[in-house]
Amino acid sequence: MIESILFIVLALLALASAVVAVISKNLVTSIISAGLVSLLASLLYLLMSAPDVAMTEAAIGSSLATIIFFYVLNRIRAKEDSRD
Amino acid sequence: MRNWVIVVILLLGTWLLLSADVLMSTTSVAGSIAAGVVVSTAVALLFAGRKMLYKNIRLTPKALVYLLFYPLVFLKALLIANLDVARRVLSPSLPINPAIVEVKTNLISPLGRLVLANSITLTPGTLTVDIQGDSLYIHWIDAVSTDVQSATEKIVRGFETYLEVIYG
Amino acid sequence: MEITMIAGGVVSLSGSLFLLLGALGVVRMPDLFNRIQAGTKATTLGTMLFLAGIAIAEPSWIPKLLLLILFIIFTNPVSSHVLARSAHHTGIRMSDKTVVDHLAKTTEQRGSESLQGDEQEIAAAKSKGGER
Amino acid sequence: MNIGSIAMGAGFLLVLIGLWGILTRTHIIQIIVSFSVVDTGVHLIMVAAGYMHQRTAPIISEGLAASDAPSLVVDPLPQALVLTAIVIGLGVTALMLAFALRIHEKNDTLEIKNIERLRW
Amino acid sequence: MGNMLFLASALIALVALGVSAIRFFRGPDTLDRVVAFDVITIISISLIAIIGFIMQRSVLIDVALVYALLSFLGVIIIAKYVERGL
Repeated sequence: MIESILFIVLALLALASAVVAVISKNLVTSIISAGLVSLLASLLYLLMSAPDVAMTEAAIGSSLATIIFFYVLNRIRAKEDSRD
Repeated sequence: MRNWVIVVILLLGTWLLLSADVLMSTTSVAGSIAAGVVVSTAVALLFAGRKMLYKNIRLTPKALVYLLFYPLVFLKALLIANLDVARRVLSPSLPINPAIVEVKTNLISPLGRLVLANSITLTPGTLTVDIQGDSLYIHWIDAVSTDVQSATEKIVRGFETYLEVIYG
Repeated sequence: MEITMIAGGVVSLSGSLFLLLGALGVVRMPDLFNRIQAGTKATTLGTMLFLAGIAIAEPSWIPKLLLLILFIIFTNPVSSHVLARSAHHTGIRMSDKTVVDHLAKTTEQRGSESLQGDEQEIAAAKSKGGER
Repeated sequence: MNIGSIAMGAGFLLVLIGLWGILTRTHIIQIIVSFSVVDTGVHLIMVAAGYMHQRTAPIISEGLAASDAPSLVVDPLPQALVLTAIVIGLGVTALMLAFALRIHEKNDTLEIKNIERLRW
Repeated sequence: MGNMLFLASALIALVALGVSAIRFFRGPDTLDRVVAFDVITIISISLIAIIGFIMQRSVLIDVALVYALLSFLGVIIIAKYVERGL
């Protein structure tokens, strides 16, 4: 019972932040929202008794992917700054 | 040398906490602990020479007593901080009076300053924003005084008496 | 057995109330610095109490929970500190109730031209609308 | 309702949201973000396919004896697949970002509408 | 009885997660969203711990450890990017 409630609320939050990630005009917001989708999805994996997948998703999907995105954004911004 | 010993002790403590349930269930307790000692010594040999972060920590008896007492002071401050936050958040009019004030610290060692800044962040109504030289810039949610001297007296003094003995 | 369960449950419940307070503070406070204040303090104590409650109810998990509490105590203030510093550097608008800002004064004294250049850069970046 | 079917539905919705983003966004970085949303949705569907109601995680420890594990654990195979898929998804995302950097070097823009030179 | 208390605290933590998600979805500035993200990660650490307790599997505490170690890296990277100091 409690698991169903947790699961439904977390799934709804994940869907909402996926919508934000897709429609947002701001790139930083959209990347953070994608990280939040990964984070909530890893909580869902945990409730579906897959702790190994949850650990990997938290480490890779939520942290490492965000770091790579920001690394690339930083490269692009540095290039645009030097061009101006 | 002191730096190296402290790094080994910290790493070994982390190892023992992490592997505690394995230690309790298996029979080869000595082997597991020996593995921890070897690994933490190796890691300390690799990395301890780079940053002498724990060089300034003092190991006099008074400092050890203060080191034991410091968490209690800190936990008390944290509890008061939370009741304070609760009062502010729950009251309908949001009684806040924020300011960023400058305070001075006497601590010299980087580790002491780190602990001081973290403690200030977790205590009632204050948040460390920046450190420049020996002055800390603090966001104070309910600024009683904006003068440097009196703000230092109110925010820093409580922790600094302890941290000066421990870290110098 | 039952008594430790109830004691742990009460401690956990109070921790979750502090978590809720932190979340409410993040929503209600007027500007970013006050949000960081409420968010950091309340969630730190809330998580500590929450994990302490589990530790009371399940004593064999104590080592790992202790490690988790230590991690949270050390990392939580650092991330809030970084956020506050970055917010001040980018010139986030502070609440109207703000009394005084010593940090802004010192940065102005330190070198007015470099900071102005910085701010122009930031303004230019903002007008670009974050790459889009 | 079984949480496996809810997870299946949520995963399909995530895939659809991400697909919509891939098809309608015009900024390349945002297309990559939408791709990672699709990725997460597919992982969710695969884990949900292996979920069985009222069963526990397939890791044998003191709480779960090896002898009665087969009747108590969920299907571990989809989880192993998803572990690989997550790592490969990160690799694909990184590759796409490298291409995006390259496009930005060539064209000085990441907006698809502004890229006029379609052939090299 | 004791178990009921733990279930209730899990539900309250879930409510707290939802409330801070409001700030995430509204938050006018990017850094507001980052603050909300930080709060959400910390709340989800406690949520993971309590799910592990309810399911009675000690494996889940390791997941919480990984979370606690890695979540703060992401926040620092984002703040550094916004500060233009990466």
